[in-house]
Amino acid sequence: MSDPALIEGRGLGAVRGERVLFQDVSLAVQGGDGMVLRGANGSGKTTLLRQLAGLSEPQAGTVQRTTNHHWIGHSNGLKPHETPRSHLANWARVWGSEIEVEDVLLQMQMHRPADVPCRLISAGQKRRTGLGRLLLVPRDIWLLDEPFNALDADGQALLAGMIATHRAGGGAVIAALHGTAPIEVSDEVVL
Amino acid sequence: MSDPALIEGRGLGAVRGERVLFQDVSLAVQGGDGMVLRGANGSGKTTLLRQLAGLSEPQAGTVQRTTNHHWIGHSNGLKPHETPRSHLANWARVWGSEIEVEDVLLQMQMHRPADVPCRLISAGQKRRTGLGRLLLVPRDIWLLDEPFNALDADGQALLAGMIATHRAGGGAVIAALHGTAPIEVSDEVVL
Amino acid sequence: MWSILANPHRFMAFSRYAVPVCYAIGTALFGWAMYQALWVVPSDAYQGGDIIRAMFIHVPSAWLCMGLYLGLAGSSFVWFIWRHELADIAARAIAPIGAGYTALCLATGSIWGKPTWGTWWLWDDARMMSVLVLFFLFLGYMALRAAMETRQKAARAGAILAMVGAVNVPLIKFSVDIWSSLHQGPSVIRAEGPAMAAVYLNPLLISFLGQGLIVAAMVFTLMRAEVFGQQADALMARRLSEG
Amino acid sequence: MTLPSPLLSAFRQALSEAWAGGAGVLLPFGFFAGTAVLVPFTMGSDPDLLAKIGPGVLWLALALASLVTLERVFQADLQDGALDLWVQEDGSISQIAAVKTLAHWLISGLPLVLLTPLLGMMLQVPATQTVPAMVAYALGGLTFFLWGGVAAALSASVARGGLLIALIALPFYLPTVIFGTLALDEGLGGTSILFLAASTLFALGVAPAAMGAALRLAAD
Amino acid sequence: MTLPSPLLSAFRQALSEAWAGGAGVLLPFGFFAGTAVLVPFTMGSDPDLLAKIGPGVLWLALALASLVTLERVFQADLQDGALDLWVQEDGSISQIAAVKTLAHWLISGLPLVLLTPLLGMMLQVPATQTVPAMVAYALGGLTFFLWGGVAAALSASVARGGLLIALIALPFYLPTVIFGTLALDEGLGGTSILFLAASTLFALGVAPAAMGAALRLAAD
Ligand code: HEM
Ligand SMILES: Nc1ncnc2c1ncn2[C@@H]1O[C@H](COP(=O)(O)OP(=O)(O)OP(=O)(O)O)[C@@H](O)[C@H]1O
Ligand SMILES: Nc1ncnc2c1ncn2[C@@H]1O[C@H](COP(=O)(O)OP(=O)(O)OP(=O)(O)O)[C@@H](O)[C@H]1O
Ligand SMILES: [Mg+2]
Ligand SMILES: [Mg+2]
Repeated sequence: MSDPALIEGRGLGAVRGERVLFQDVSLAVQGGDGMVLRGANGSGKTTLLRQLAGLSEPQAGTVQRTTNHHWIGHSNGLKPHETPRSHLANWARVWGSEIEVEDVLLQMQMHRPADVPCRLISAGQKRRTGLGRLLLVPRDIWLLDEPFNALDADGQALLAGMIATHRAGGGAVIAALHGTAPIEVSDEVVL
Repeated sequence: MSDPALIEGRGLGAVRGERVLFQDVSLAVQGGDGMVLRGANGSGKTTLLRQLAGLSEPQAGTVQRTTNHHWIGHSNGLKPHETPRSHLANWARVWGSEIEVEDVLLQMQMHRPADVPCRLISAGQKRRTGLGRLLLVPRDIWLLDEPFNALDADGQALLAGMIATHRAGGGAVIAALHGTAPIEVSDEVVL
Repeated sequence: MWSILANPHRFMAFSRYAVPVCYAIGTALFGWAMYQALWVVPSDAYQGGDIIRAMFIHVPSAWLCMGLYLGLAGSSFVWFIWRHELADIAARAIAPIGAGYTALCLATGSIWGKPTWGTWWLWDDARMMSVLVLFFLFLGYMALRAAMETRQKAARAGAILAMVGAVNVPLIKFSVDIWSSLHQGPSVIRAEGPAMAAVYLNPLLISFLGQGLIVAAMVFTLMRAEVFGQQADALMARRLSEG
Repeated sequence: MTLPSPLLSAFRQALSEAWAGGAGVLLPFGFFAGTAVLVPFTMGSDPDLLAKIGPGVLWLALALASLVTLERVFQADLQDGALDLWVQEDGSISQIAAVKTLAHWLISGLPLVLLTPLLGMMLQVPATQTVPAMVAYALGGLTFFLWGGVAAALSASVARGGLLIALIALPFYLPTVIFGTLALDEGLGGTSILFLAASTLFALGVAPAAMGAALRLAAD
Repeated sequence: MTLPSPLLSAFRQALSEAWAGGAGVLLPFGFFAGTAVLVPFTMGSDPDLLAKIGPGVLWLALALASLVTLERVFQADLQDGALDLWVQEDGSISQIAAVKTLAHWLISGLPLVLLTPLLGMMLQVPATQTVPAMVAYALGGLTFFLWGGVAAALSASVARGGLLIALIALPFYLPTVIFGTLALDEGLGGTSILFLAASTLFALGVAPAAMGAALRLAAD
């Protein structure tokens, strides 16, 4: 192994109810990698991603992360009363980001509904707002759970572009996906 | 016009905030039709569908439905404590359905997690449970808002098959979709 | 001793014999104490006549319910730090028994209180209130565990609650004590030594010992049932995964 | 009484929802514990005083239970999309709302009523008042839930409008509280209990329609 | 005091959240209206009686406000995915929970304290008790919110565990209620207010860690 892995899982396992969802899953991701998690509905992609993110305790195995990561889950983490602008501005402050929120809104094409409370914006607009967090601070690892859901064609191209740029800059992506991946896949884990 | 339309909207319009989302949208759907609503994120597909379903009052225009309809929105209508089985059984009772819930669960391939509370099942399993309602009672109109979201390849094929059968039996579908439609499109409305 | 018992197999081997032995000795001691209490000990006019006989259940149950909470908090701590499966099993077994004993203490106390103080219940009595609160701690602990999805989560949630509760118990006790009290002060466990006639003291201590052994036996029984249950689950899971 | 099947199902679903929430079993305990511990400490344990405030404490508890419970129910229905499904059951959303209210009252209100004798003992309510008290609490509680449901439905689309609800519901609670308190004194032979029953009937007649309209608005 | 930026942001966000919820402006009003209307009707308007129960009613209101508020906050954080984001801010989830609790206390607890003179007038609390009462309610309310936060965090992953929360939180509220009630009688010179302050400090020390652990569990 030349590079040390940015994130590495060894012998991961998950049990839900009486059922073993997966076991003995090992994976490692280096800078530039784009790993895709595949599997049928309910096969455990979300569960595995949450273990990698440290959100869930693995029932077996260990996870090692060398750097910080971004997390985009099935839900976007938006409060009903927040606006896209206030959401991004808040997380920019939390992470001590220097970036202009205005730029992020523009890049995500969310400048028009930027001041509409999130309970009123459309599903795709919610997703774009959540994805906007990826641009606030550079973090090497992106953990994305079905990130292309609810996006229109433009939005999918936009996200694919963001991922490509991120990987070109030495970042890594692990994404759970259904269907054809709009990104270049370097590695696949099938659950 | 030979057949009377199952559902017909005339001169529909929606205003949100200061903005006109769409105006003068007229559409009519006959038995066997599969109409697809297209448009960028936030263009008003969900809004239009809700007007057609009678969930939202149109700011302009009128909607006429000749028969009953099924509604599948962005959220699936599941309670956290319900199980897929109890959810379907409940709506079967509400609608006076004769069908066996067990069969619906099998058809949606939800028999395995049928007794796990909905807050614990995966995103795709939630969607399959919601879609299962379509099979409980036959209704001529299906209004579907991005119904393929969160489904795996099998699930998408399954839904496409359900839609095809429904249309073959004289039903109509109006669906908001992004990307390539996995169904045969008879008519398209672009917002 | 605990490090030996931390191994489930050794625990099972040990408790297999310990349970019947504890039951036997405990019942014998408790039986003797009850015989003394009901037929031998003279009635005490000052403490409400024959009702003083309730003391031989009331006081041991009071001590035991406090002891059981300490046990609960202790095993929760062990589980939280070292994740010894058996510590969680112990905590889980202690809770219902603790709640039961707390209820017993409350019940015997109020039965005793009716003739002596003329009321079943006193709102501003410090002891009564702190025992009631202990009862709620046990109930809350059990309700919380019951509400969680998985055993692992129930254990984590329960441990957090039991530990925080343990830190808070002295504060509760202290606050309640400065409030006011009708209940008599300690007359057995105190710095100057017991201030109680031997006719009362001996059966009381024996009753405590006997009930303590019975409680231990009950806890072990519940723990054994749990270990068996888990072994059965594991077996079932293996069968399922094999086909 | 044979309910049409959608109503019966709504009822069953609401029952299981209320039960699964844990509120069913725990509300009486929680409330019991709450009064048992907090009231005497904060207000003193003088039996005369307790006898005076006891019935009032129970009214407050019922009022709170009704407000807190229904707010959550409708808010949750709105967020998880279940409201959309119910609203489309043509014309019957009012009845469905009524039936759901009833179910939640059964689970969260009635147990308090059933515990009245026990609480009454603790709070020194005279034994002769127990039966009239239970009737009054049962009727009054149901009325609270109905009006509370209207307020909850009205503010369902406002993010966490809990206190808006309290403000809207309060005026409606007032007649119930007045008749209920009087009924406790007068007993079952008095006229107040009739007025109380009348106010319950009135609520049963008016509240469901209002709830239905408010829920339609919330779904829009 | 300069807070590190994540904490400050969590604080600002929680403030705006509490405010947007409407609870901020309305809680004192709602409560004010509620007590003003319900208490005299149900418990009588005898000034002596009101003077006795007035402080107790305020304690109860603070206790309820703390329970209801924080339950929603954590439950909502869990459902909309915001909890996932906070849990990953390494190691600081305890501090963030503490800061959020503080913000919600500021918005939902403190206004009640500030209204004390007015409510006290209505409930016949003697004027000399006003200042000690305000201090006691401020300290006591904060303690309520801290322990209530632990209970709420513990039951956040349970569907609508509102009453579980009440059951869990009660024992922890007891010392505060006792010291607080005593402090009202003794005034600022007494020792009880010191004990009350000590119990608040104690809660500040212990509760955040417990909340953090419980929230991590809820996210799992
Ligand atoms: C529900 C009501 C009561 C409760 C909750 C209660 C609780 C307790 C507790 C917790 C203890 C152990 C205290 C310690 O060792 O520090 C205790 C001891 C004792 N109680 Fe009670 N009690 C109640 C009623 C009564 C009554 C009515 C009497 C008799 C008048 C009584 C007589 C005693 C005696 C003699 C002791 C032993 C004290 C000692 O030697 O430490 N209790 N009770
Ligand atoms: N208590 C439980 N008992 C049984 N099964 C459970 C329990 N909790 C969770 N599960 C199962 O665990 C699995 C969790 O899967 P997960 O959410 O990780 O799937 P996923 O691969 O992300 O699916 P999707 O593509 O639908 O998002 C589901 O199959 C669910 O039914
Ligand atoms: N109060 C408001 N002020 C301004 N704009 C609003 C307001 N309420 C809603 N909107 C806008 O109305 C639109 C609603 O769109 P709708 O949800 O119908 O979109 P959609 O076509 O379904 O999009 P998606 O593909 O993302 O699901 C959004 O663009 C939203 O920003
Ligand atoms: Mg998933
Ligand atoms: Mg949409």
